[in-house]
Amino acid sequence: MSKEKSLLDIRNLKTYFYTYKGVVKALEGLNLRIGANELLGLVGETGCGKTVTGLSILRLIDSPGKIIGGEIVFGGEDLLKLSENEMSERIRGKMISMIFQEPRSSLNPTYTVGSQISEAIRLHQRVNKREAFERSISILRQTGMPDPERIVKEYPHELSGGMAQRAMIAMALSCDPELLIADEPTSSLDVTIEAQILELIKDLISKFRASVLLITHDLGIVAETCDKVAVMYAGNGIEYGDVRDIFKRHKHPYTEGLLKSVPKLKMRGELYTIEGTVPNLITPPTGCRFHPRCPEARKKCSELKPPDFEVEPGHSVSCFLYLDQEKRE
Amino acid sequence: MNFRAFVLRRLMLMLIVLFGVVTITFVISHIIPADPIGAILGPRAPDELIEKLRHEWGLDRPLHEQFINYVWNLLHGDLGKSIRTNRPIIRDLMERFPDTIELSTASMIIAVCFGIPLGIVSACRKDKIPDHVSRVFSLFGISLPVFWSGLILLMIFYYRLNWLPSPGPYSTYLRPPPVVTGFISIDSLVAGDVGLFIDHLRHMILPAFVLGFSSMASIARMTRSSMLEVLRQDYIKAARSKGLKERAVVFNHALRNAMIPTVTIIGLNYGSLLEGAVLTETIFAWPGIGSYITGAILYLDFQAVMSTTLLIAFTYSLCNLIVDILYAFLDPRIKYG
Amino acid sequence: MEKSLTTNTIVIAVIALIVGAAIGYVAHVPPEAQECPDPIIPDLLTDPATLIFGTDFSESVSLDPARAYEFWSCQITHCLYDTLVTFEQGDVTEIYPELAESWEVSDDGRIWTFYLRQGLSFPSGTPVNAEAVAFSFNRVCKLEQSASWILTQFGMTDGSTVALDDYTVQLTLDRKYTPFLFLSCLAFTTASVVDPVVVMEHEQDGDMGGSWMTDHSAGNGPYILENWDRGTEIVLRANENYWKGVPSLETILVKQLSEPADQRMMLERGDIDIAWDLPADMIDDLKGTKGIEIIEQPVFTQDYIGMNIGVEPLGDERVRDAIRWSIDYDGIVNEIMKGAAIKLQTFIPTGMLGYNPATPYYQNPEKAKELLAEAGYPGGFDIELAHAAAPQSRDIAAKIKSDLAKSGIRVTLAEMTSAMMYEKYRAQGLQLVLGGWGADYADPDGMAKPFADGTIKQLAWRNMYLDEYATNLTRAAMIEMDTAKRIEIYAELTDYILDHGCFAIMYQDVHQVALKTWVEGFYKCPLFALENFEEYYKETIYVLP
Amino acid sequence: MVVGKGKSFLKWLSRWKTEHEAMLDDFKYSLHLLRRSPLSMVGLILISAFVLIAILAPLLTKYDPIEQDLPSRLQPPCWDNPFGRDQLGRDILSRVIYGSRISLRIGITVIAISATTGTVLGVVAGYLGGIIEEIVMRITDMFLAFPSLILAMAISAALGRSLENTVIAIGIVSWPRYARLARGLTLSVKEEQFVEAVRSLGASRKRIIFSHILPQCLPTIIIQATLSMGGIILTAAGLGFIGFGAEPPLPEWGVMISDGRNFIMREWWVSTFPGIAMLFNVLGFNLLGDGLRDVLDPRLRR
Repeated sequence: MSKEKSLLDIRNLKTYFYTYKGVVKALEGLNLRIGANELLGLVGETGCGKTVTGLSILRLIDSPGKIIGGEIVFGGEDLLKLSENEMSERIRGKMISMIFQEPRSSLNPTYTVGSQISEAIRLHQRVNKREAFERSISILRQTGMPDPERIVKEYPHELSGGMAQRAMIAMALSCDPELLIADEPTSSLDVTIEAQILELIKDLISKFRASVLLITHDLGIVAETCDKVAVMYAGNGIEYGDVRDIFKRHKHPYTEGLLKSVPKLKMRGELYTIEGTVPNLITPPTGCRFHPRCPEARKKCSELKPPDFEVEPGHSVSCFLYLDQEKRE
Repeated sequence: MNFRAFVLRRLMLMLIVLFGVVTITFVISHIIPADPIGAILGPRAPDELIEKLRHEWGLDRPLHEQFINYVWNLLHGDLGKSIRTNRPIIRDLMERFPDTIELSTASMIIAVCFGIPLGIVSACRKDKIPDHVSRVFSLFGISLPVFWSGLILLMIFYYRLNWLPSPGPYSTYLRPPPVVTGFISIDSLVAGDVGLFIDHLRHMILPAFVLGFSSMASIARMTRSSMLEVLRQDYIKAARSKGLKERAVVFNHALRNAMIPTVTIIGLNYGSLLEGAVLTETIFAWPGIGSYITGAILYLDFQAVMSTTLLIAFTYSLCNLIVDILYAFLDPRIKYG
Repeated sequence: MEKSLTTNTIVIAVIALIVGAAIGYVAHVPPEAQECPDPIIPDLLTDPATLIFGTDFSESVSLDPARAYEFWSCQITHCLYDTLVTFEQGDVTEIYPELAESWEVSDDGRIWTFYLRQGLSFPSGTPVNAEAVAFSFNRVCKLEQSASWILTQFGMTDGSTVALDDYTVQLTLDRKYTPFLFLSCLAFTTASVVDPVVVMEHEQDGDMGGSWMTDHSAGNGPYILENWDRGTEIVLRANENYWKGVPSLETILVKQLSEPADQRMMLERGDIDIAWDLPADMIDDLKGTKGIEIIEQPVFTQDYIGMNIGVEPLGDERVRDAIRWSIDYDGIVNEIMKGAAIKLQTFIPTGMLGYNPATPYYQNPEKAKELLAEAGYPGGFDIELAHAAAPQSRDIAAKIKSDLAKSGIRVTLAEMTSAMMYEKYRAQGLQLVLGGWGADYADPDGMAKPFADGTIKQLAWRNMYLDEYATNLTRAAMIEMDTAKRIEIYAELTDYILDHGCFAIMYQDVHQVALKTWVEGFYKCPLFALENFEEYYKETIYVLP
Repeated sequence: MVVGKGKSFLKWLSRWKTEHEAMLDDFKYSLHLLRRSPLSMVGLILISAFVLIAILAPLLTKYDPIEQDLPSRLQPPCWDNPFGRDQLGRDILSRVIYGSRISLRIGITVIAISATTGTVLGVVAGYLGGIIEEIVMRITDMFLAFPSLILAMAISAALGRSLENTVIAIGIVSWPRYARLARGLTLSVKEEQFVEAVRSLGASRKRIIFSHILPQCLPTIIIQATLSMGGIILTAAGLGFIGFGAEPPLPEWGVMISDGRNFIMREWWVSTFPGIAMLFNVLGFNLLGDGLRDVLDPRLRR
């Protein structure tokens, strides 16, 4: 898989938040790869740094947060090395765009939907107001928005959550970006809408030939939509691989627990829960951050941080359990 | 409820409030065991005369009667006659009110022009030096007694440097324009006297600044805090993620939303400027209602006091109403109809 | 953060210093170049035909002679109307004819006949004749407004004035009065002669033009009222065919400037020609300023401490004396009033007939204590001193408080708006009062009645002072025809009140006016509001060719 | 002291601590934020300086603030009296120092009057709603629509000039603000779950209002109070200027300034020093209030 060129390559990313209680190490050496036209699901418990990852990619972390190390290589250049100007002119909205959890609150209440979409368009393409407006209508139509001519003239508060999210997607895709970061795009919507939106994202990106980083805590969604999955725990990526690999032949004890704790039909007995609680990221556990909760923890785990082991092509785990396995190969 | 109903309801409430204001003023001004006649005639006048005039002005009648009379006339649009100026109060107010309006409008313009930028600056540079400087600057405005700072400024800019003209609405050697609207600025233009117009504006600078300085602080403060709040919203992040430049984010997306609460403050302040004028007008020899009502209170000219307070209260409530209506236009989420 | 904290502190400290320094500097260095208007700067150019007063006329109510009673309304009225008789050049001991050429009084002194100057007419064309005079006087008596009592006190009523023929008018009084007393009242603005036709044209529901006259003029005086904007100014235009000759000042502007500081700045800057009411200390500063001259004139107003006989222990003469002995008259006159007053302890001021220069009292706490001890108050007593809400009276009251404290009298100050103070005073409801009194007319009777006669509801009465002896003397003086005898009576009366009255008279006001040196012919009349503006003129040396 | 007592006290304290941990943390956090905002620290320093001066006044002054000395009247600043003497020869320094007592007294008493009445009325109105709310709020509107300075003038004209009456006058004009504020807060708090919870537990109205809703409103009320301190002092000064306000010879700054303005052209020190004193006092309160608002405002804190 290392041969196959990757669109985005995050290496050893460190993002800290300097609060008065102490430094919150939200991301501690995160590695992540997204290939072209690939749908990567980023899963993990709330507070494990999924959203921070998304924002870090676009460098939208505002104080007291700060990206203090690592690289985010996108299309061959390190985003962390770009100037604010370059970021906003070349990357944000043009190459990489993002949609958020709360569609309605992420649209400016005082502007019409149309004007907000066309604003995005006019930012990155030299077209006049009218054209931009036309385009925003057409793109809204592509998002399957009923009667876009009317919608463009409406204000966000007049839209339903689903419609608002459609509008957001339209806005995000308006300058056909290469990467779309979708941060919990459906968690605030009804289940029925959820399916539609996910479908929409799926076929839109195939249409626009973009990649997607789908941030979610819902394994179901991942199973349905994603090609690849990265599991995060407490600011680290702990397992990465194809959907099938992760769901069928997952390696990491945490992934194990995560999957077990998803309720299924015809399930006997009570739901499985992972022992202990999510560690506080100001003073995270040494070594493997999961070891205090890990059923198979060993002495070593508490001492040093496990590297990524490629247990099989395109499937890597950071856990000492697989130290030997890799040796064998 | 639709817009019309909303406005009507508000007007109704306004009437109630105004009636309350009149009542309160009446009660307070009649607690004083004295009356204008004695005040105006001073110690030299013989008592018989005072008794006679009291009767003539109906001041010897029982209070409730006087009150009912006043309100009755009020309902017929008659503000009564001022004992002090011996003229219909409406005439006095027509003479004075425009000047006050001119002054407070000018100072509000100043306050807004300074206050909002200051607010923006300190919001965008929160807890950095620019923030501190602009806050200290604007807070100075509400930390000085105007009657003092006014005099000092006069001494510096008029008396010593002679950059700005004397106190008073226009230079002593100029004659006022023929009264059309009562607003000297407008009348002078109507009369085609540009010189006078400019002179009038120059005379307005100092008092307007002194007066406006005081409401500048609250405007800046409100702009700042609402700006800070807005900048934390999702749609600001979204705007950034679109690739908007920071200034574009601030001015196109943040400011507009931040203005909504600021407008309220502006409206409220305008109302309070009218009375802030009381002190400023005295220092700058400005012929507005400020000096008028002060005199009226000192001479216990009840009817004048009541009518003037009524006028001010009315303007104030009107400002509030206008602000609420403005809301509908600024914030699409609010709909009266 | 520590850094920015200190920087902030520094910033503020610096600002403080700047403020202080600026004020100090501005206040210290007198601005240069105000001695004469600089012809280059047109707005400093003085117009020889216009005289600009800076003053506070906000108390003025009406310019109707029947109503005008405050200083500026009387002063303006005096410019708008002529009277039968008048004073000249600020000499108020001598009556001169104005509209009347001559007059005679019947033997019983009740009937006065005036022979009018012929051929005069009002601007409207109405002749100034006996009709007009009769109308004016009867009007005042009928309206019974603020100022009417000046005439009605002589028993004049609506109809007691009749025109015998075109130029002869006859006034009937209720009894005989000493001529100067009556004539000096006729010289007062209340006795102005108004244009009957114009006035009646503007009558509204029987007010005889009252409300119209409030801010319009209908007289044949040297000036005509052009405009009175209560907030800003009174504008007077010269009467083009004034029978004494057209005044040299075409326009007189009286500007409303309640702040003395404003008046002073504008005077020095040349925006006004005369600053009418500056406090003593400002006058003191201005002395010796180039281009500004100070005119000082003792006027017929005096400030006193009234002692209410009805209040324990003021009823005791010794206690009143003790108070007289504890006041530091010199301190007040020389330090606080600083030239705005001269010492006076009797009720007839300098410049008035029968002036009594006696000033026996001075601050002597020991004597005061003795007297208090005799009176049975060795430990002193508590008392309240009422005074008006004005910086000057505030200071004097504070001074008195500390003076009386020296002789063991504990004073609490009660500052009131004049409205409340007068109200209580009229109801005899004050204990000690810091009051002022101004004569309406030049005759000493105008002082004797209030200060000595407890039978009329005036100052003496308000302090519950009733003394038969004093009353009789006052009445005797009022009807005494022989001036020399009157003077004797008043000497006796003033001395009596000085020691036995209910007042501690402190000083006589000196009106100090600051004016540009280019104002000529200015004199200050000692009597209330009788300046003759028509006699002023301006040097024209500063005018551009 | 008795050991047992101390022990029990300590026990109580620790229990209290544990019970109110969240609150304490919140408080600590606020303090931290406050310490991080230099302006409010400056304000705090200014205010505490004035409080200190007010307390130590007798120690700091060489002269009696109301003792007159006409011969040395209007004497310019010198070593002996650094701020000079006023028109009655009183030492301005000591007047300014004692003046800080008066202005603090005015500020505090007024707030005590207006804030308490206003808040209670507002909270009760907001919680009970219905006709009571209507009435209270209409009255509030009336007073708000009133030009406050003019109302204050009228009141003190009616009551006569004295410090107490000034306080009363300003108190009367400044309670409605709190009422409106408190009502608004109450309405929002009322909706929150915990109130519902408490009600469902069957707590009495009185208890809900005073021990659950009121505490929630306090921070904002406190900000308002601090912010209005400056305004109050200025209003008092304004009254003094017009001829009401504290009675002479009390060394009230406003009166000193306005009486001194007749000397401002030459004897500038008479009004300048009280002026500067007032400037800093008011500025102090405004700075602190401004900072507090930043810290306690739930919308702004993070």
